[in-house]
Order: sequence, then structure tokens, then C-alpha cells
Amino acid sequence: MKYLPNSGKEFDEILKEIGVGSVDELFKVIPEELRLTKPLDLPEGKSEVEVLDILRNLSDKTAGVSKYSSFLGAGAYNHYVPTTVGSLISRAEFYTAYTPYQPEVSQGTLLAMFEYQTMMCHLTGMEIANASLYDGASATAEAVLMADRIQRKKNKIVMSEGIHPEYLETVKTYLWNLPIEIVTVPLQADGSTDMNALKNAADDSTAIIMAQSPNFFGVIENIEAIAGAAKEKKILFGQIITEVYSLGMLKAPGAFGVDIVVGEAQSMGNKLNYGGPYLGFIATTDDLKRQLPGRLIGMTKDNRDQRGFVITLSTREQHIRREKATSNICTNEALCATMAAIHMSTIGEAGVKEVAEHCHSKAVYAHQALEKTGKVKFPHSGPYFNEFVVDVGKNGKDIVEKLTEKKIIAGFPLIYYYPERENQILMAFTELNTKEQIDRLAAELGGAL
Amino acid sequence: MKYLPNSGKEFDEILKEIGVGSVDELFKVIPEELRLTKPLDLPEGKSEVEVLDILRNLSDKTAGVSKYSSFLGAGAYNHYVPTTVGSLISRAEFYTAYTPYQPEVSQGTLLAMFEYQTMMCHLTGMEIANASLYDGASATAEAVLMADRIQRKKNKIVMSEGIHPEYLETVKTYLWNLPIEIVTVPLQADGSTDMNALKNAADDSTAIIMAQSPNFFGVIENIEAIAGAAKEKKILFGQIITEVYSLGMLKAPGAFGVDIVVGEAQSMGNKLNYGGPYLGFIATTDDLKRQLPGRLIGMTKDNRDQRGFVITLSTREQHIRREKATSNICTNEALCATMAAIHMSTIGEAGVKEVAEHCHSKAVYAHQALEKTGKVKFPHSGPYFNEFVVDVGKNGKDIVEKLTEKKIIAGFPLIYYYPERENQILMAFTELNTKEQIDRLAAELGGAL
Amino acid sequence: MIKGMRGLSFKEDLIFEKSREGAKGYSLPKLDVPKADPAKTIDKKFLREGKIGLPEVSEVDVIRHFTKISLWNYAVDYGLYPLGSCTMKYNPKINEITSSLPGFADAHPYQPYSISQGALELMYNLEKALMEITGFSRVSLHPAAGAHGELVGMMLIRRYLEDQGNPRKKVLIPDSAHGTNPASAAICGYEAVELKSNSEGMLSLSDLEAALDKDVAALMLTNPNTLGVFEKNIKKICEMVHKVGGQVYMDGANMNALMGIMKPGKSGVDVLHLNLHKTFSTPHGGGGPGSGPVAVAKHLAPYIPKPVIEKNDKGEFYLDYNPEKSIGRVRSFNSNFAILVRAYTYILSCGSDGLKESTEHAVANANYIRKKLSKYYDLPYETSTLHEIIFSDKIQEKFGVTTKDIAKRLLDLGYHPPTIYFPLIVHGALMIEPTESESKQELDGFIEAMIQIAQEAEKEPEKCTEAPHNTVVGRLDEVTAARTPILKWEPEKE
Amino acid sequence: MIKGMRGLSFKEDLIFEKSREGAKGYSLPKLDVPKADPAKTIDKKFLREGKIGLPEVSEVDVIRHFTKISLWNYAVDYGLYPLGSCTMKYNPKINEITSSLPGFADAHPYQPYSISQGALELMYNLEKALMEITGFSRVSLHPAAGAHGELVGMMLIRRYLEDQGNPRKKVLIPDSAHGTNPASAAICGYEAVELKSNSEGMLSLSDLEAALDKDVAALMLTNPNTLGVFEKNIKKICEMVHKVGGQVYMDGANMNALMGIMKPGKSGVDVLHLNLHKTFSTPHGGGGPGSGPVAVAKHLAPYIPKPVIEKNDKGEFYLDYNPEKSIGRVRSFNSNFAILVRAYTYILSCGSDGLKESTEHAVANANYIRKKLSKYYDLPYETSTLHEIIFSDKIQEKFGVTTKDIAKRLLDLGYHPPTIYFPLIVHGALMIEPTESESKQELDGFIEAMIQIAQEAEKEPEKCTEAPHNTVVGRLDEVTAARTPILKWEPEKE
Ligand SMILES: Cc1ncc(COP(=O)(O)O)c(C=O)c1O
Ligand SMILES: Cc1ncc(COP(=O)(O)O)c(C=O)c1O
Repeated sequence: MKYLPNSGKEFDEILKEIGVGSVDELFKVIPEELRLTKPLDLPEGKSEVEVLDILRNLSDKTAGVSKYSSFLGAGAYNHYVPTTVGSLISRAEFYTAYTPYQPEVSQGTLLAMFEYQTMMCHLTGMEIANASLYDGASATAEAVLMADRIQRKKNKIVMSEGIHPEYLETVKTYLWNLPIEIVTVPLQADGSTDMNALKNAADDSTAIIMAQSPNFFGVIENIEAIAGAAKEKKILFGQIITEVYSLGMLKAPGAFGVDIVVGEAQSMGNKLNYGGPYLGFIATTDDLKRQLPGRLIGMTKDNRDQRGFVITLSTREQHIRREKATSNICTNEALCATMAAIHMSTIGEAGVKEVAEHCHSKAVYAHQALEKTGKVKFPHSGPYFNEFVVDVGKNGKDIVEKLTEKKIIAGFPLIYYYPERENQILMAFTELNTKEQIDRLAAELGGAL
Repeated sequence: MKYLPNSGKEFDEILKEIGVGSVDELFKVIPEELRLTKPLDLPEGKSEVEVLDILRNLSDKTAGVSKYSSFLGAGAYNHYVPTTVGSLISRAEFYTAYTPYQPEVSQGTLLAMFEYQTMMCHLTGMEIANASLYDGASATAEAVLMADRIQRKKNKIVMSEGIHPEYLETVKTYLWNLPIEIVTVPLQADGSTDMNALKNAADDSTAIIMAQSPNFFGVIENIEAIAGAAKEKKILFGQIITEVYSLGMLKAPGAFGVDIVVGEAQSMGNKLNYGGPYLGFIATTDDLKRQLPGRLIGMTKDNRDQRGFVITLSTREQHIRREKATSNICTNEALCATMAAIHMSTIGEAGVKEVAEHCHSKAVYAHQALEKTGKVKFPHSGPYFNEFVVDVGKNGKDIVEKLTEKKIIAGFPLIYYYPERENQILMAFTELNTKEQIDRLAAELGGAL
Repeated sequence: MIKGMRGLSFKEDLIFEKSREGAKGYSLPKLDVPKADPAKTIDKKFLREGKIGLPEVSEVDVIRHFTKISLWNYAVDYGLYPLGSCTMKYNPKINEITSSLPGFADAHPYQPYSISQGALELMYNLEKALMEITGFSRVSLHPAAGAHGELVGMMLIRRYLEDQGNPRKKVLIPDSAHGTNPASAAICGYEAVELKSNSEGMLSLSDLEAALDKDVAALMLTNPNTLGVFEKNIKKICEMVHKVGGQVYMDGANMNALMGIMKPGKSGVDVLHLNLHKTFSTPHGGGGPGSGPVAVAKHLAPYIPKPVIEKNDKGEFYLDYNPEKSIGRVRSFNSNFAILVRAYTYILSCGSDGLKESTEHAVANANYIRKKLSKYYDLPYETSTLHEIIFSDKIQEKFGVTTKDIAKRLLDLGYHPPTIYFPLIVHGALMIEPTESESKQELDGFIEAMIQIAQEAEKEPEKCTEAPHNTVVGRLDEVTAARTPILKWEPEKE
Repeated sequence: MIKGMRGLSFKEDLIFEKSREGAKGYSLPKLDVPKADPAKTIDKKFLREGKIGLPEVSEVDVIRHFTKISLWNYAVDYGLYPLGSCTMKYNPKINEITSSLPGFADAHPYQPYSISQGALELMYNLEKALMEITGFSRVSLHPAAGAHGELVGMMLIRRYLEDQGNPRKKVLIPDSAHGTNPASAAICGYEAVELKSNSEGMLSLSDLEAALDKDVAALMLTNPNTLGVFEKNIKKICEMVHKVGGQVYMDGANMNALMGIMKPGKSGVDVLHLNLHKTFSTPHGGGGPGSGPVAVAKHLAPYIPKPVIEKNDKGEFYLDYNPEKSIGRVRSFNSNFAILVRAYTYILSCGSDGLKESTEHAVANANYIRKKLSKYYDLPYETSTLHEIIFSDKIQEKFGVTTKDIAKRLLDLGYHPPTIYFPLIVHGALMIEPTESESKQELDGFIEAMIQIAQEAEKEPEKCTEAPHNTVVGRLDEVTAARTPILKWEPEKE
């Protein structure tokens, strides 16, 4: 199938109008030696029927978690997405539009982004939020770079080991090339960041302390204490969140004086999509806004005195500021943010709290059910929202694979990132996990051990 | 899930504004004895998640033909529907609009209908086509009633036994209550209507001759001969078509002087949907337009001298003409017609011919492949487009069930309607049936006999 | 806030005018069997030659064409669509998802029962739910729309009466009835006899008494009727009709005023049709498809159209193709199934509680509009109303502004007008049915617009008489359209 | 035919302004486990109290809100969107279907490989296809967008140079480059050094020569560059850079001019990023998500981000989490996978033949516009161009009409404007890229509109300087927006 509206006749007319004898003439500007003499070694074009067949076949060879009892989280969560999201996002007006550079014909996207920004401010308790970044990991790297710009003379970054390992790795990759040192702080036995170690690590040369809460292992950090320690030493504090639904139950970071809240908002209306696209977010205080990376939408008036919305503070951005921009980001995750805005509008105030309550209740129930099997241990005693680590006493990967055959994906085997946690599985629970699924998990896991 | 936007507070405000103390007061006009005292005996409302679960479960207990090699036709065909159809028809502007009674805010629907009418005219070779009827069977009944109105003093209808049995039955049900006699004409050995019998049956008191082509058994009728016979006796001739893709290969009925072309246009962009909604169509000559049932869209001008479209000739319709209307139809199948318009636009001139060519080629190939098994007979020798009858020498229903287990739906066992055709299966072939499917059909059928 | 304003719109040609020879919007797999020459088996004179006359355009042309013209429509998803009698309620998005599940969308009506159990079970359950909601003994899901349901209902009555010895001749129909009622009666071979409504907007018992005789096959009654008024004498009316041996047919298009509140089947009615595309939230699609199930009392149950869905001892569902007394088939296959899926989804979602509350909200919303607008518009009937309210243009007509002008001006202000000039017994009727789907905010916007129009009618009537101003086309010339009908596109002759 | 006109539009409040306490748009299954009291395990001071501040609205409110505001957007599905460099081609509908297939949409990135083979195979095949199209040795699908790809590309270069002993200091970037190029170089710790373009709009070899030294880590070159001009000296340029030990990075945003015609990997380039959301037809979504795979020459292959997709002896696909020399992770999980599905679908649909023809049509369309408009608009560079063409406002400026005015006036006429004021080296640039998705009809409409504007600029300049007139909002005050930024909604204080 070719997506070429011009018929052969029209194409010829166009060539004639241009004044070339053949289409090849148009490419004469490319040196002959560089021009291909044979077709690309790819199959010929296929019809819709055939392409759909191939893709359906590949999809069939991939199981969606909805066909399983899945307890996978670890930074990507299987939440209920109301039908409004899919229905609205499939409007061509949203998904086939470009970046709203011409605001007069982009008010739809602009307003949706403005609403999204507002919602993220409310959720995080921060004063401003941008219109999206790529994902949680790269957003975390952006937050660190932002701190580095703000704290010009400081060149150390302190990061908790409770941060998602892929986020930690991403920050390391980003900073490799820059004169910034990274110091990591271990966890204590309860699974939360060791406060003494953190206080020791953070000094006058530290630009920012980064911690995740709930952290990668599901443990809720003492944000108040970390924020206090940071404030004391005039260090910025950045909190990472990968499960934003936790904010339906936990106090907003803004209330503790966090300077930057950053992370992954996939939970809000975005499908799992085998890992992406997701929705990196960043929120901060008003006084840091000029150092914020990424796009910002602002409210203004038009020449008829009507309210309207535009891209603003773009002197931070690369298309104006080039090498001095706050980030190189251009294309972001606008549609994912639009989905989040639709999701948060539909679920709304009451829903976000209720979903959080369900998630927590399911996790608590699962914790008890697993405990009752008498076959597992819980390495961490710290409080959790909807995710915790289970020590199954055997290689976690093997156990997960075993249960997969029973249509249960028990969780994420931590051995992938932590060889020392060979027997540990990270399990997450959402409102979509039924009691029956959890009971089956406990029974089958018990049976397998 | 309740679809009630008003919060409790707003609802109370509304009641207060109305001046009632409770909602029950609004129903005081209904005599007490008729008012329910207990809730309906139905389950309580369910969440989206639960409802989707239930419906998915029911859907999983129903196999779509795309999971099978299906050779079912018999009035409902499994054709390729380009992705444009689903994508466009899901625009709320089309599917959540009402009948275009206010043309100034309904030009989308009106134009689509006008285009559909035009396409149906071209396909059938007729001068006018309406904006849809319920389905092929009821449309056929409408055609007969139309003929009865035109030929006021004639009270006989002659119908070929090659007509879809459900259409025949429907006409009988419709006419049961009216002083109209139905005479049916048998088929001859080649599977086409017996011309001698037809000529004998049709006389001065006959309002219309109805025949289907390709007929229910797949045989292409001699439309020229029937039209000639009808013309001779000043009888109307109505041709039924259930597989409109045949018109991509066969000459348009209009070319033979058919007076009414009626039938089912499901093949054009409408899914199988377990039987409906489908797309009844009717087309006729200009001079019969005032007797046409159903809605018609016409072109006109607005008060700014722009082109525009409106419902027209509505003095034929029930909302104006009441008991004297040409039909009682009100709600029709507008969205199905819109799908057909999108489908025919996408497939287009070349595509309709190419699909027809594929259908025919697959059928011819299948005919040969089945013949080669040496185990089946073909009761009819008449020409076919994409459908024919196979005599399998054993009870057809049993054979179909047997092959279903092998993921092949061999066709429609004619025993359902024709006890004398106990061993016959009606098989249809479309562009979606691959060679491999057909080879497997031949092999498995051969094996089962 | 009044919604309407002007903005950017797009001109668009007809798809035929965009056609260019050789342009293509499709592609097929390569033919994997030998290409058959039709002339080998089919007499050449039956083979098509030359052009069909369909468009030749590309995929992007198709997408843009239909996307752009769709913008010329008003839709429920844009806002209030207060068409009285038509019940334009919101169509929940879940319905569109369930109805396109592959097991449903791709199922062939003749596929074996063994692989159709889910679809059959759904139909079976839906029948049961509709029986409970309406209070009847059996439901047929065959009819494709309300009018089809009416016709089927009248056929059932006729066949029943025939079995009683005499099909009779007349059907009584109040003057407030929908046009489909008399039309359906007529197709069924009956003479339609009109009954006048009384000053309360109800059927007059004495007039009914006078009209009733042994020739009366049935009374067709809409309840609440098209004035939104509940026929409070319904029981009595049924008794009177039954007394002369007639049957009572109820047009259930207004069930949105009754669901969960009363069951028509318990009021003496013999047969009723439902409009799933009204009461049960299935979308109207610019005029269809709909679905008009018929619910019947016990004595009519044996007559319902075939095939009928049954469950055998093993709990398997199947279709009985030959129920003894059935009137026969009224359509092909089984039903407008995909519409049934939507309605069933809706019933499961709302549940017993939600259906009743929907009714309550629908009636409250209508009475709210009634209260708010009766200072500005004439209320031809004082009687209490349920889910819809009828005003007339009596006040505005004095200033030369008619119902049509009011409707067209509403378009400018961003609202779809009510049903106009129906019911016929109200001169210049404006029939408003907000449904339960509207928030107070949306209703207030509409009320504000209606009040503005009432004021404009007095002070600047041309604003109304020349409306609409904002829409892509202005008032269309319907007279010329009907006088010299152009019913298909033809290339302009130069 | 010029498309723009005025029609009915709708006002709409912010979703927060529609919020009413207690309104609900969702419902959850009943909690089937005991409700946990969070205060039992979590210190109370960490628990949220009071309102979050999210809207409280119903489903119909949500649907109408976002439906109505969507109508304020222009979209590819409405018509030509000739943004130069952004390649707004048509997004085939099949892509949306394949990318939402349940096996893809519901797959968790950490689910076992045994149940992820289809997704992995797709990624593997896509890498192979992109390698063939670009002529490189390896592709990484990680980058989430073009700029991310640039950054990753520069990181690869840096790590490679480091392994050679010295990461070096400078990156040379022509003044015509996209802003992301210098920004990406900077984040990677390099100093961006600007190179001037010559009068042909190409990189000057002598200037390059002058700038090249041992501190140069890389040259970042866009080819064809943002003037639409093919850097015909590309081979020579690569040789020169390589000679001083530098690497050549090619910004592949303009691959739509080259697909099937030439392979950058064969011209000496070391690393290239692709924008799947440009060249490979994935929709732009109002600004993303995109995908920016990086293609590299052999010597850079060991450095690509982890995890990398591999196939084992049994033909099973898996992710290698620890390739020895990888620069490390640049994001979480694997890729913007759902975008990859779309791009892969597109490649299968077009095939070898279709990709090449797309390029040909894209280039022909651009040259057609060039030909038709060069009588009316100033052409700052005479050099032949490929898939895009840059005009300036030089002629119109004389009448007081600037590029911005031309752009705003185009809105009235129903077309999205070209990219404006970029590349920066052209004063008042109008950068037009029609892509292959446009029919001659659509191009002719646009050309007609542009000509009309040229005439208006001369005769009625206010039509342009005061534009847009037809859109729901007029020209927006961007200065005030930036001076006193309002970045979130707050209830109006009275
Ligand atoms: C009262 C009444 N009866 C019958 C009908 C006919 O229903 P349908 O349009 O589904 O045929 C309608 C439809 O508008 C109606 O309002
Ligand atoms: C030439 C060029 N390079 C790079 C980019 C950046 O790509 P992205 O927006 O995907 O980050 C763009 C995007 O507009 C571009 O046009």
C-alpha cells in the first residue's frame, strides 16, 4: 500500500510543470556515486490485509498482561484506563497535530496541556509543572542537570540507592560526560534510605539530593527528614515518583518543601505499551521556573480580549537558545500528557483517591496472604503503598518463569539489577488485581516453594 | 456506572427550582397503583472494568469468522474493510448525530448520504437510490409494496424461488395482511429461474416480478430475459442483490431495464455483526421516485447562494404523510450507508472491480479444487459469481459441524431452509479466502466424506 | 454561558469532484490463485464494461474528505441535543468498545451455534432484562427500529385477532401520535382512525368510548404521550379497549420517563415497542441504525417473529426456526445485533438503580426547563409533564418570529434546536427533551440562549428570521429541492 | 479552491471551571478485599488530607470538553501541514490499529521473554530494516525523539573518542542547523562552534578546513540541510573530518528526501538519527511522542545504549542487559515501543518500492511549489532543493507584511503555515515542506492561497497584519504571556 495521492498522470503534470524530464533529474544534486543503483533490500509493499496479518501474528506472540494475573510494577503499572481516554485520543485533531507553534489553530492541544500542567501541580503540590518530558528516567537526568545549572558552583549529586536502577543508570550515562560527581547512598534494613549516610554524603559541594518515594522497593521514604537535611545544607532536594497514584494517598511533596518533583506519570491513562511511550514529568517551585527543561504552556489574551493559550518562556528552549537552552528536548510526550489530562479528568478528585485506596488495600491483603503461606519473607519492614519485595528463598527468575506457565506473572525478579537479591521478587498491586488473583498467587507461589 | 452528570447537590437545586420537595413528586401524575414499589429485579450497576469483563467473556465465547477459514455467505459476506471505515465512522460527529432534520448543522451526514445515493446509482445503473432501508429482506418487502402502490389495480406478485429464503419469508409476512397474492416460480436444473414457469405465472394481474441475481444458490440469472418478459406484459421487474460486489463484474441491472433494484449492501464496508445492522438499499427509475420508500437527500442552495443538502421529497414520508406515506420507516441505517460511502470511496472504481475479480477467481479455483476431490457434486450448472452449491453426499449440517472443529466453516447447510437439499452446502468465496484456506477446505472436506 | 461563536471552517468538494483517474486508496494482496476469465463461464452480455462511476481517490483524500465534512454536523458529543421524542441521550463510550469486540463484530449470522454461544447468551439475557423493565412476558429483538417494532406489534395483534376469528378493520390513534403509528397500522392493512386529545393533552375517555366498536382491532397509544403527559387513565383505557375485544399497543418511545418507575406490561397494555436507540443509549448514527424490540403479553407471545432464541436442557442456546404460531420472518438473520450489544452494556452499567435514577434525572431536567422558560414561551398545555415539555411560538409569532426562526437562531448560539412542529396538534410546537445526560450548567446555557432569543424576537426579529448566521451554510431552500429534485451528483455541464 | 471560511464554533470553559463537587465520571468495582487503613502502617503525617484539586466532572462532561477543544486544533487529517523540517506527512490509519493490538498495548516491559517474542521480533526486524534503509551497521531504538537521538549519538562519539584516548572539546555545527544540534552537543559536554553556510546554502569546505583541528570531536551535519539543499560534498566533508580524527554526525530529520535514493551510511557518515515521527509516518500527537533511533557505523556499534536486542541460537529474542562497551542506559525500559510498531507497519506497507516512490513524490511536490511560488516570494538561495523549499518575506516586507503576518493570514484561508523564521540564516524564512502526502489539488489550493496573500500584502496589507480573522482566537499576546507567566489555572479571585 502506497500513501501517494497523486495519480501517475498528476505526477507527470507536476514533473512537467517543474520542467524536468524525469523524476531522476530531481536528484541530480546528489552525486552519482552516492545514488543507489538497486532497490532497497526490503520486501515489496504489502496490502493492508497482509500487514494486519503479520502484525496480529506478532501481537499474538506477545501476551498482554490482561490475559495474565500480573503483579508487575517496578515503574510501569497496569491501571484501569477509562474508555474516555481511548475514545478521545483517537480524535485526529489531537493525534495528527504538530507542536502548537501556531497557537491560533492549536488551542485544543494548548488547553489540554495547560490543564495537564495544572493537574500535575495539584497532585505534587508544586507551583509549576511542564508539559512533559520523555520518561521518568530521562526526566530524572534533566532534573539533575537543572540542579546543576541552579547550583552553578556545586558539582556533586547525591542519590539514594532506592531510586529505580534504570533511572540511576540513565543519570550516570547523562553525567558521564560532565564534570559532575555522583555519590550514592545505601538503604537501611527497613528498605528506606540510610539517613546518616545521606547526611554524611551531602555536603557544601552537593547540588541536589535525589530520592525516590515510594522507592524502587516500594518503601515510602521519610521525605520530611530528607527535605530537612537538604534545607539545612542549602542543597536542593528532588523527589522521584514512578507511581503517581501514590499521591492519591500520600501527602504532596510540595508540603514538605521538596524543590523538584520528577518521575513517570504512565499510571495516569497511559497503556503499558511494552515500555513506551510513557510520560516523564517534572514540577518545581515558581522561582526555579526559568531553569525548567521542556515546554511550558501559559495563559494570555488575544487581540480580541479573549483568553487563550501559548507556548511560553521559550527562551529556555533549544529553538531559541540553542546551546544555552535548559535542555535539548524538542518533541516531547504531548499526546501522553493529553491522555493523562483526560484520565485525571475522568477519574477526578474522588477517583484518584479511591484508586489509591484500592491499590493500598490490595497490597495489604496480598502481604497478609503471602505471609500466611509461611514460605516467603519480606526483606523490608518500611511502610509501603502498593508494592513490596518478597523473598521467595529460591531464584526469583526461576519462580517467576514457573508461575508464568500458570498464567501468573508474579513480579519483577530483582536479580536483573541486584545479584545480591537473587531470591527477591518485587510485586505490585493495583485496583485491577482481584482478590481471587491474589489468592491464586499466594496458593501457587506457596505450591512452587 | 451511572451516566448522570448532575451531582447530588445540583439535582437538589433543580428540584428546588422546580418547586418539588422530592423527586417522587414529579411522578405523582402516574397513578399510585402503577408505580413500582420495589426496584427492578436486575443486578446493581457495574463499573466499566466489570462490564468489559462480562462482555469480553461473551465475545470470547463467540468466534469471529476471522479466526476460522470461513466460506459462509448466503446473504452476508466477509469482505476486506479498509481501516479508513472504522477510523472515520468512530468520529462522534457521525455516530452521535440524529437524523438531519436541521440541515444547517447536518451537512456532514447529508453530504455523505448524497454521495452514497450517487454511488448506489452508479453501481446499479439506476437513476435514483434512497438513503437506506433496514436490510435486504425488509427492503425487498418495501419494493413489493412499492410496486403494489404503482400498479394499483394488480394484486399478484410473482417471485422466483431463487430468492433468499428469508427474504421470501419476510415478504410473505408483510403481505399476509394485505389483499395481495404471492406466486412463486421454481428453478430449473441449472439453478436459474424457470423462464417458462415464470412466463406462465406472470399475467395481467401481476404487479411485479421479483428475482434475485446472483440468486440464493449463487447462480446468475438471465436478467435480460426476465426483464424482457416483464416489459412485454407491462409488469414491473424488481431485481434483488445480496452480494453487491457482483456489480463489480456483472452488468448493471439498469442496463437491462430493471425497474427496481433492491437488496443488501452489507458487503460495502459493513461488518458481519452476527446479522446486523446491515444496509438495505433500493434504487429505481426517476419516474417512480415519488413512490420510493424511505429517506432521500437532495441538493439545493442556501440563502447565500452556496450549495447545500437537505432531506427532500419528504411528503412521501410518515412524519408528513402519516398513514398515506410510502412506508412507515423513520430511523433507517444511515451510519451503515455512511460506512458504505467511505468504503466505496476508499476501494473506489478500480477496487470494486478488482475485489470482484478476486472473488470470482477464488470461487472458480475452489470449484476446481473441490471437483478434484472427486467426492462432491455441483447440483447447478448455471454461471456463478462467488458462490455455489456443493452436494457432499452426506448431511450438510453434520459435515459443517465436523469441519468447524478443524477451524473451517464450510458454508451454509441448505437443510435449514430446504429439507430436500439435505446434503447440500452453500459456499461463498471472497478476496479474503486464501488459496491455502481453499486447499485446506478441499482436503478436509475430501477427508470427511 | 451561551456556546455558539464563529470560527475557522473548511470548504470541501464532493468526493466525486476530488476523483482523479488512476488515484487509489486501497491495495489488495496479490491474487494467489489463477485469475479467472469471467467470459469463460458467464455470457459476455452480462459482464460489465467501462466505468462504474465510483470515485478514484487516495486514502488521505478519503480521510480528509469525511473528516472535514463531519465537522459540519452537530453531535451529542458537542452538547445538548434536546430533540423531544428522539431522546438524544449521551452514548457511553464503553458501548462502542463492547459492540466492536471481535467475537461480535466478525461473527457470521449462520455460523454454527457451537461457536456462537456468547452472542446468543447476550440476546437471551437482553430479552430477559427488557421483560423485567417493561413487565411483559416475552420480547422479540428482531425489529430494526421503532417503526419496524410498531409494524411487528400490529402484525402480532392482527394474527392474534385472526386466530380469534376476525382481524378487524380499524386502529385508533390519538392525534398527538408519531407519524409512524398510522403508517404502521396502514401497512398492516388497517384503517387508521384519529382520536382527538382533550384540553389536558390526554386521550378523552368519552371520545374513545364513542370510537370503540367491534371493528376496532387496536388502540395505539404513546405513554407518556408526545406532549410529555402521562395517560393517567391507562388502565381504564385498556379495559375499555379490551371490552370490545381490541388490543392496546403502546408506543414505548418515551420509556425514558418510566424505566424503574412503572411497568407498561402491568397497566393492561398488550404490546409495546422499545427504541433501544433512545431509551438504551445506543447512538443514532445520523438516522440509524436503531433497534426496536417488541415486548408482548402472554397471549401474544406465541406469535413473535422467527427465529426465536431458546435454551436447551444442557444450557446451550439456539435459534428455533419454526415456532408454530409465529407471524414469520420480518427481516433477514437475527436482529440489529451490534445495537443490542450496546443496549445490553448500558443495562449492565446502569443496573437496576441506575436505570431508575436516569428516569428521575430525565424528568427533573425537563421540568427544570419548563419552569425556567415558561415565562418566555407559551405553554399550550398546563398539565404536568414528565420527560419532555412542549412550548409553542405563540408569543414570538406576534413579532413575526416563528418556531423555525427560533430553531435556526438556536444554531447560531451553539445549541441543537428541539423537535419542531411536532406534535402536530400544537401550532408551532417546540418539543424539548433534555434527557438525564445534561448537567445543570448545560441546561442553564440553553435556557439563557432561549431567553436571549425570546428577547431578540421582540427587539431585533431579523436576527432570528435571517438566522442562522454562524453555520457553514445558511437557510437552505427546501422548496426548490423538492420541486426539482437533484438526488445524485452529476458533473457540471459547461 | 481556497479552503478557509467561517462556521459555527463552540466556546468551552476549562475543565476545572466545569467541576462540581460530587460529580463523577468513573466507577470502580467494589473493593473485594478488606479496606486497609493506611494510618495503620504509614505515619499519619505522610498521608494526604483534604482536596487534591482535580476536577469533579461526569463522563459526558469529559467527552464534550475534549471533543470541543479538539476542534480548535488544525490537524494533518484536515489538510496540508507544510511545516518544513517537521515532515507532517499523512499518518495511515492502519498504524493506529496495529499499535493498539492487545499483545502490544498491554505488554509490560518486564514480562518474561517467553511471552514477549512478538514484540522483540518486531524490534529486531525494525532495526534490520532501518539498517538497510540508512546503510549503517547497527541501530538503537532507545531514543524517545530526534533530540534524544542526537544526544545519544554524541554520547557514542564521545565514548568512542575517549576509548581512542581523548574525548576532545568542540563540535562544529553549521549555522543552518536545528537548535537541538548545539543543545545536544552542549549537554554532552562539548562546546558548539558555528560554521557559516556559503552562498549556495552549503557548508563551505574552506571554512570547514579552517575550523578543523585536533579539538574537534565531531561535525553535526543535516543532509539535506535545513535549506533543503543536499550537501553534495558530503564524502569530501567526511574525509576531512576523519582526517583530523573527528566523527561525522548526521541529523537525519530530512531522510524523507533520501529514502531509497541514497544511504547516508555509505557516504562516510559515522552516526545518524532518524525521526520515526517524520520520515516513518508516526503521528506527532501535538508535540510527541516520537522516536529517534540512532544508526551507527561499525566502530560505534559496541557503544549503543543498553539493553540491546539479540537473537539466540534457538531463534529466541532477548535483551542483553550488559553489553560490555555500552554507554549505558539513556531511558527506562526499551523504547517508545508503540511508535516503533507504527513505523514498522509503515515500512511493511510501503515496501522497498513504496519508500522510494514516497521520496520521489515528496521531492517533486516541493519543487512544484518552488516553481509556482517563486514569482511571488523571494527565494534567498538559488540552489536546487530536494524535499523542502525556503522563501523569505523580502518582497512583502516592503509593504509592511512580515512572515508572521503571512502565516497568520494563511490560517484564515484554511491552511497551516509553513515553518517560520527557521532556518535562522534566512531573514523572515518561510520553510515549506509539503511531503508526498499531498495531492496536486491540495497543493494548488495552497499555492492559490499564497498568491492571494502576496497580492493582499501589496493591496490590502491590513488583511494580513491583522490576521487571523476566522479562527476562534485572534493573535495571541505572547509577550505578556512570557513576562507574567500564568502556568496553571487558578480560580478567579473576585
Ligand atoms: C413517539 C415515537 N414513536 C415511534 C418512533 C419511530 O421510531 P424509529 O425512528 O426508531 O423508527 C419515534 C421516533 O422518532 C417516536 O418518537
Ligand atoms: C532538523 C531537525 N533536527 C532535529 C530535530 C529534533 O527532533 P525531535 O523534535 O524529534 O526531538 C528536528 C525536529 O523538528 C529537526 O527538524
